Amino acid sequence: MDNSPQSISFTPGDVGVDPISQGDVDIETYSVVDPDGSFDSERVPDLSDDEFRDLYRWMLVQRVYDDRATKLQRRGQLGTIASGRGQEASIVGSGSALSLDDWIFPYGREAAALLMHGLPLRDLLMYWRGIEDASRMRNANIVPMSISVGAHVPFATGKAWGMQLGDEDTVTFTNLGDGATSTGAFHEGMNLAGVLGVPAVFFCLNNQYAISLSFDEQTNAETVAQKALAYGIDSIRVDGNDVLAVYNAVSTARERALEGNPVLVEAVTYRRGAHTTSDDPTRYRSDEEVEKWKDRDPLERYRSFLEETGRWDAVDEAAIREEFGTEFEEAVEAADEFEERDVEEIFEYLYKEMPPELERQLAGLEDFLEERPDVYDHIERRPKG
Amino acid sequence: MDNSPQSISFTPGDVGVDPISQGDVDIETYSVVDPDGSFDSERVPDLSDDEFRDLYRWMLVQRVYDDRATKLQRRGQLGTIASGRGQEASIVGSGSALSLDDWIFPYGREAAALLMHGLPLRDLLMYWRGIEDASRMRNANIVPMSISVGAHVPFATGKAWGMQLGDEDTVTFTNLGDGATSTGAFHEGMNLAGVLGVPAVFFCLNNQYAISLSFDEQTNAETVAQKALAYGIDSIRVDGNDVLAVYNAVSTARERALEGNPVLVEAVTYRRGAHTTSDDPTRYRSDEEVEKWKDRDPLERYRSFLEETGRWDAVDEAAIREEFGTEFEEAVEAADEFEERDVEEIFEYLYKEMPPELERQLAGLEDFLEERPDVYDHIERRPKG
Amino acid sequence: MNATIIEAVNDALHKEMENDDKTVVFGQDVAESGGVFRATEGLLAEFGSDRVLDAPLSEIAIAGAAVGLATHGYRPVAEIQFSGFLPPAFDQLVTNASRIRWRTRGELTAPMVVRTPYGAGVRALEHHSESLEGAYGHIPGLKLAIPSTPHDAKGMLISAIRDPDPVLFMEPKHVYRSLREDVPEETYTEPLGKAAVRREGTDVTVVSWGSMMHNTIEAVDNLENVDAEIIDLRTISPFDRETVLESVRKTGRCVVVHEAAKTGGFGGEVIAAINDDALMYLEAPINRVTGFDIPVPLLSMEDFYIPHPPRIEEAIEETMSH
Amino acid sequence: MNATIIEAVNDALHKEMENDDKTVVFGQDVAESGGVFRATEGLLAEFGSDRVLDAPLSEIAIAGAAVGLATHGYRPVAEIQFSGFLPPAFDQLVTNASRIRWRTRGELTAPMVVRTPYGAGVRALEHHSESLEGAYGHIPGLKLAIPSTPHDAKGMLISAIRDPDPVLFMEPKHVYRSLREDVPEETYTEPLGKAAVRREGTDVTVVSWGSMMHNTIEAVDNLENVDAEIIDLRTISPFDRETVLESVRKTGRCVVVHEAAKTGGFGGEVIAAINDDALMYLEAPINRVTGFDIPVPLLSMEDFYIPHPPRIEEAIEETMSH
Ligand SMILES: Cc1ncc(C[n+]2csc(CCOP(=O)(O)OP(=O)(O)O)c2C)c(N)n1
Ligand SMILES: Cc1ncc(C[n+]2csc(CCOP(=O)(O)OP(=O)(O)O)c2C)c(N)n1
Ligand SMILES: [Mg+2]
Ligand SMILES: [Mg+2]
Repeated sequence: MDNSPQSISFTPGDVGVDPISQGDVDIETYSVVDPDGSFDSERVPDLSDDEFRDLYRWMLVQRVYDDRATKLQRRGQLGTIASGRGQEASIVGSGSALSLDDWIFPYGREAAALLMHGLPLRDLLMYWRGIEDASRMRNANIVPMSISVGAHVPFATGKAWGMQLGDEDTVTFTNLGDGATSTGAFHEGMNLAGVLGVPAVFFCLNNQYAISLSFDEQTNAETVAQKALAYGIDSIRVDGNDVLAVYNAVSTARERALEGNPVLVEAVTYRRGAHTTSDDPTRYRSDEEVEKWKDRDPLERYRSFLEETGRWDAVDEAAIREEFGTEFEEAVEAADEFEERDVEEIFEYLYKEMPPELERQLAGLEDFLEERPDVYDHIERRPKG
Repeated sequence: MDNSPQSISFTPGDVGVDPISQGDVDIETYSVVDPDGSFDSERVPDLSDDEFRDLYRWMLVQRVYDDRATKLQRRGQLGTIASGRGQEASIVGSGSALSLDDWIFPYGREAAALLMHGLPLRDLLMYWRGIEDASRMRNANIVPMSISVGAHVPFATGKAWGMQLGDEDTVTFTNLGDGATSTGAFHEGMNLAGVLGVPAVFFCLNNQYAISLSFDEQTNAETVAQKALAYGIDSIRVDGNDVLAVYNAVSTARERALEGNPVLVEAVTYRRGAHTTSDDPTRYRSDEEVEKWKDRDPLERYRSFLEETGRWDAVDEAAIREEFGTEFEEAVEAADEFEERDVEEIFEYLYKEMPPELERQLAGLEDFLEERPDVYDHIERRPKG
Repeated sequence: MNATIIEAVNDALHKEMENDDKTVVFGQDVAESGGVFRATEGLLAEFGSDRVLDAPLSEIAIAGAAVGLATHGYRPVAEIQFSGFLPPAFDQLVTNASRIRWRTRGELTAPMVVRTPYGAGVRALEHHSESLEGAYGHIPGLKLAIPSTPHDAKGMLISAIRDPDPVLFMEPKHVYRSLREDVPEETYTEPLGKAAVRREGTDVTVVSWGSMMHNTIEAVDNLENVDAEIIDLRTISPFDRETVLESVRKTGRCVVVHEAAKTGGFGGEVIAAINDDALMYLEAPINRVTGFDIPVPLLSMEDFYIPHPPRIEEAIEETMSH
Repeated sequence: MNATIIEAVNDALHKEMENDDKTVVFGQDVAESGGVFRATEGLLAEFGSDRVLDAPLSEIAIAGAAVGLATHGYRPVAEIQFSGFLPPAFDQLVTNASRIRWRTRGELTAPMVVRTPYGAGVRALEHHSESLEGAYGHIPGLKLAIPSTPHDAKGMLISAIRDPDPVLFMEPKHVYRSLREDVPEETYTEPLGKAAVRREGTDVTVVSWGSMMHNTIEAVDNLENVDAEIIDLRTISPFDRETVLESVRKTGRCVVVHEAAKTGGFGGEVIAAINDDALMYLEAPINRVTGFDIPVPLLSMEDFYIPHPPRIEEAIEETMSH
C-alpha cells in the first residue's frame, strides 16, 4: 500500500455548501431618542420627572468630572487618567439601572457610575493619585478597576457564580471596552458565564477605539453584540449615546441575568477625547471623524428629549455644575489631607499574616529610611499624583 | 449635592428591548449522504471512481490504525494514545481536501490525514512512543501535535499570515476539538485570523466530548459554527460522519481561505472510544448514547453510498486491511530499529548553538552515565513506548 | 487509614467539603469522572453538582472564576489537570489572585486553592510534566505548597483550603500512588510555610521537596558513611529559611535537589538564603541536583531528565569530599 | 548619533527592517501611533502596512502569531505594550516559542523577538511596572535580554532580531529617555549571552542589569573608598557565568542588584553560580539589593519599592565591612 500523498484535487462545482456569515445575522441597534431628538414614546421608561432629570444631572457630573480631573492631571495632581467624554450616556444609563447590591467591575472611565454606586469622590481621585487605600472601594460594591484589560471578566463570572450559589438577588456588572473583547480572558469568562448561567451582565462600551486601534481593526466582527452568540448567551446592541436606551437595555439585561441568563450589552459610543492623558489621538484619527460624533452628543440629545417632554425647565445646569464643582473641590481637599502615610502600607495586606521574610524586608526598609534619610532625595512621595 | 446612592429602581414595562439570541441564527448542518444511505446527488463531488474508493480506503486505514495502535499500547509498546474511532469521515474528508503544500496543525486523532499528507507511519508510531525525532514531521508539511489544547490556533494564524505575506497558494489547516474552542488561545487566534484575513481553515472535530465533559457543558452555544460569528469569519457546519460532506465543506472552506477569508468548519461527529487509552468513558456516559451514534458509523454510511453508486464491488476490504496491516507491522519494525540513541539528543536543538551551561550539563550527564552505570537501574529507556 | 498521596488528597477534599459548605471543587473532569487521577472521586455523589463541577477547557476561566468565588465568600478548590496547563492561567494568578487582598487593603480576599499534579516520570504526553515552581514561587502574594507524603498531602491541603490567601498546591504525581503510609482518619492540618526535617543528621543538609524527596531519601539510604539531615521544604512560598539555615549551621554542608530546570529554579533561592545568613558555616559549596535546562523530554527519554538517586548520591559525596 | 534608549531601539528596528525584508513589526499601537513609547515611530511610513501592523488587544495571539510567522521564514518583532501584560502570553512562550525548535529537531524554528518595556518609576498605572525576568529566565529555550544603555539597546536588539532563537527583550522604560550617549549610526551587534564589565575594580563585584545599572553606577560613584567592579549582566538567559565568576574570583566580594522582587528573583541564580564555582574566593556573603516581595506599589509610593543608590551603597559598604 502506498503511503505517498493521496490528496484529491478538488474540482469546484456547486455542491451546495453555503457558509454562515455575519451578514446572515440581523442585529439591530436599540434606541429610544434619535440623534435629532425625536423619540419613540413607547420606549420611554416609566420614571419620575426627578429621575429623568437625574439622568441628565449624572451625565453632566461625568462631564464636569472628566474636565476637572483632566485639569488636575495637567497640574500634576493626578497620575495618568482616562476620561469618559462622549460615553456619558453609556456610563450613566448603565449605572442607573443597577441595584446598589450589585457588584460593579469597572474598567476605568465610568466615574459617574461609581459615584452613584456609592464610591466617595475623594477615593476616586485618590485612586488616580496612585494611593492603594482608594482601591478599598469604600462604601460601595465595586471591585478595583481592571487596568489589565479583560482580566476582570472571569473574575466577575466567578463572583456572579457565588451570587448564584447563594441565591442572591444581585448581579455582577462588568464594564469593558471593545478592545477587551479580543482577550482570551473575555472569551473564557464569557463562555463559563454561559455554561453556568450566572447572574452577570457584561457591558461593553464600544467607543470605537482601543488606544489607536479602531474597532474595525480590532476584530472583523461588525458588532460586539454578535460575539455573545459564541457563548450561547443573549446580547443587546444599544445606541450608547442614548441614555434612555442604555437604561432600558441594561435594565432588561439585568432582569434576564437574575433569571440565570447572562447578557452581553454592547453600547455603541465614541471616545471623544484622547485615550488617556498620555495619548495624542491626532496621530491616528481625523478631526472630521471626531466632529461627526459630536453631533451625537449624549447630553445634547437627552436635553432635547427633556425639552420636548417639558422637563428641561426644572434643570438648573449652572447649579449642577456649581454644586458638583464644590463637591469636587472638597474631594480634592479631602484627598490632600489623606492620612500621614507610612511605608508599612506597601507591605501590608499582601497576606493575612505577613511572612517572616516580608517582615524582615519591611523592618530593613524602616531602619534604612531612618539611617539614610538621603534616600528621600530619590523618593518622590507623590501624595498629589 | 448628594453623592449617596442614586440608582433608579426599574419598573419593568415593555420598552421594546429584544435581545439577540442564538435561536435567531439559522445554522444548518450540511450533508450529502444521510445516515440511512440516501444521498443528494447534486451534492456529490466530481471525483473519479478511484478517488471515491480512496476515501473509503483511508477511513478504513484510520480504523485499522486505531485498532492496531490501541493493541500496541496495551502491549506496552506505545505510550498513551488517542484514537480517531468514529471520526474517520471527518479526518479523511478533511485530509483529502488539502493540498500537500498546505500546513496541517494536528491535534492528535487524525492519523489518516497525517499519513495522506506524507508523514511516514513509522514516525507516527515513534511519536506515540515518545521519541522527539518523530516531531520532525519528516516529509510532510505538518507542525507537531498540539497536545496543549488550543495553543496551536494563534500559531497557525501566524503561519497563515506568513503565507499571505509571501503570496503563497496554501493554507494552514488546524484540527481542534470542541474543547479547544473554550480556550483563550482559540479566541485570540481566530480573531486575529479574521482581522488579517489570512488563508487559514480551522477544523473543529466536534466529537461531543472533551474527555468527560459533554459539548453542552463545554459551552452554552448550540454549535461550534456560530462561534465564528464572533470573529466576523465564515463557518460551515457539516455532518462529520459523512465523508463527502466533509470533503465538500473543507474544499469550499479552503478555497475561501485562499481568497483571504478564513473559515471555521465544525464537523459534527462522535468520539466512539475512550478519550485516550488512560480513560474510562463508562464513568460519564451511557452505553445507549454510544450505541445511538453507532448507527451513524461513517464507514457503513459511505459504504452504502458506494454500493448504491456501483462502486463498492471494486473495493476489496480484506485486501486493504491486509495491505495496511503489513504496512503497520513494517512500520513497527522500522520504529523498533530506530537508531541507537544518545542522551545528547535531549539537549540538542533547544538552541541553534548550545549555551555553555547546557554544554556543561550535558557533559556532566555523559560523564555521570559512564561513572555510575547503576543509574540505569532507575532509567527505563522505553524505545517501545 | 493507610493511604497514598492521591487518596490523601481525596480524603482532604472530602473532609473540607464536609467541614465547610462554602468549599467548592471544580476543574476539568473532576465531577462524574472523578478527575483524571481520581483525586476528586466520590465528591460529586456526596456533595452534589452545586459544589462539584466540571469546568470547560478554560484554564484562564478556572483560575479567574476561583478568584471571583473566593472574594464572594467561597472556598474554591480548582484543579488544573496537569501543571503544563497552568501557564495559560499565569496571568490570573499574577494579576488577580495574588494581589486582590493587597489592592483592596484586605476588603476583598482570595482564599482559594489551585491544585495541580506536576512533574515527570509517569509517561505522560508532551507539556504534561513540567515543574515551574521556580516561576510561580516568584509571585508575591501567592503561596505555593508542594507536599511529598500522604500525611502532608492531607494536612497541607486542608491548611491550604483554610488559608486566607491563595495557594497554589502542586502535587507530585509521580508518587501519587507509589507510596503509602498511615494517615489519620480525622481532620488535621500541617502548617504551610514550615519545612519538615525528615531525618536528622550532622554531616550534610539535603533540601528537597515533592517527588524528589523520595529520590533524596533513597540516595541518603544508600550512603552508609554519611549522616545526612534531610529537609523537606514543603512550601516554596513562603519559604522557611530558618529551618534550612539552622540545619546548615549545624552541618556546614548542603545539597539542594529539585526536578525543575536548574537555571532560575528555586534551588538558587535556597542557596542565596544560605549565603545570606549562614555563609560562614559552609565547609563546601552547596550542590544542586536538578533537572536540566531543557523541556522535559518525551516519555522515552524522560527518565534521563530526572535527578535519580545516584545523581544525588554523587552530589552528596562530592560535597562531603571538600 | 547621540541617542536615548528609545531612539536606539527605534533605530535598530529601522536598520533591521531595511536589512531584512522578512522583518515584521507588530503589536498594540505600533503602526500609526508609533507605539505608546514611540519605539516604532516612523516604521509604518517607511515600510508600509504589510510589515508594520497594529495588533488587537490579544497578547496570546501576538506571541502565538509571532511563532507562526517565525516558523514561516519571517523575523517577527512583536511588542507587548507593558511587561505587566506579558503574563497572558506566558503559555505561548513556554509551550510554543521556546520549544518548537527542540520538538521538531530543528525543522521548525522561531527566530522571533518579543519586546516589552519593563520596570517601575514612570508613574504608570497598576500592572504596568512589573519585572518578572526571574520567571521568564527560567524557561529553557527562551533567551532573555535586558539592555541598560542606548548603545546596547541598539546592538543587542539587532542581535536579538538576527538570533536564530526566540528572544524576550525587556527594555528598561524608566531610563528610556533619561540618558543619552553616542551610538554609531551604522548597524552593529552586541552579543547576547555576554555580560559587560562596565567598570573595572578590585574590591567588590556589583552585578546588575537594566535600569538598576544606573542606580548601581550612581551608588558606586558615591562610594569614594571602594573600588568596585561593575558588571552589566545584559542577558539573563543564557546567563554569562564566566564573566561574573572571573570578577568575583578577583574581588572576593559581590553585590547583586535587581528591581524584581527578591525571593525567586534572578539574583538567587547569580549567587548560586558563584557558590558553585567561586565559593572559596568569597570573603563576605553576597548581598542582594532588590525590590521587595510585593507587587509594585501604585505610583504614589512606587519609589519606595525601587532599589535606589543609597540602598545599594549601604549593601556595598556592608559587604566591604566583612
Ligand atoms: C492586557 C492588557 N494589554 C494591554 C494593555 C494596554 N492598554 C491599556 S488600555 C488599552 C486599550 C483598551 O481599549 P478598550 O478595551 O477598547 O477600552 P477603552 O480604553 O477604549 O475604553 C490598552 C491596549 C492593558 N492595559 N492590558
Ligand atoms: C490547555 C490544556 N488543558 C487541558 C488539557 C488536558 N486535556 C487533554 S485532551 C482534553 C480534552 C480535549 O477535548 P477536545 O478539544 O474536545 O478534543 P477531543 O479529545 O475530544 O478530540 C483535555 C482537557 C490539555 N491537554 N491542554
Ligand atoms: Mg475602546
Ligand atoms: Mg472533543
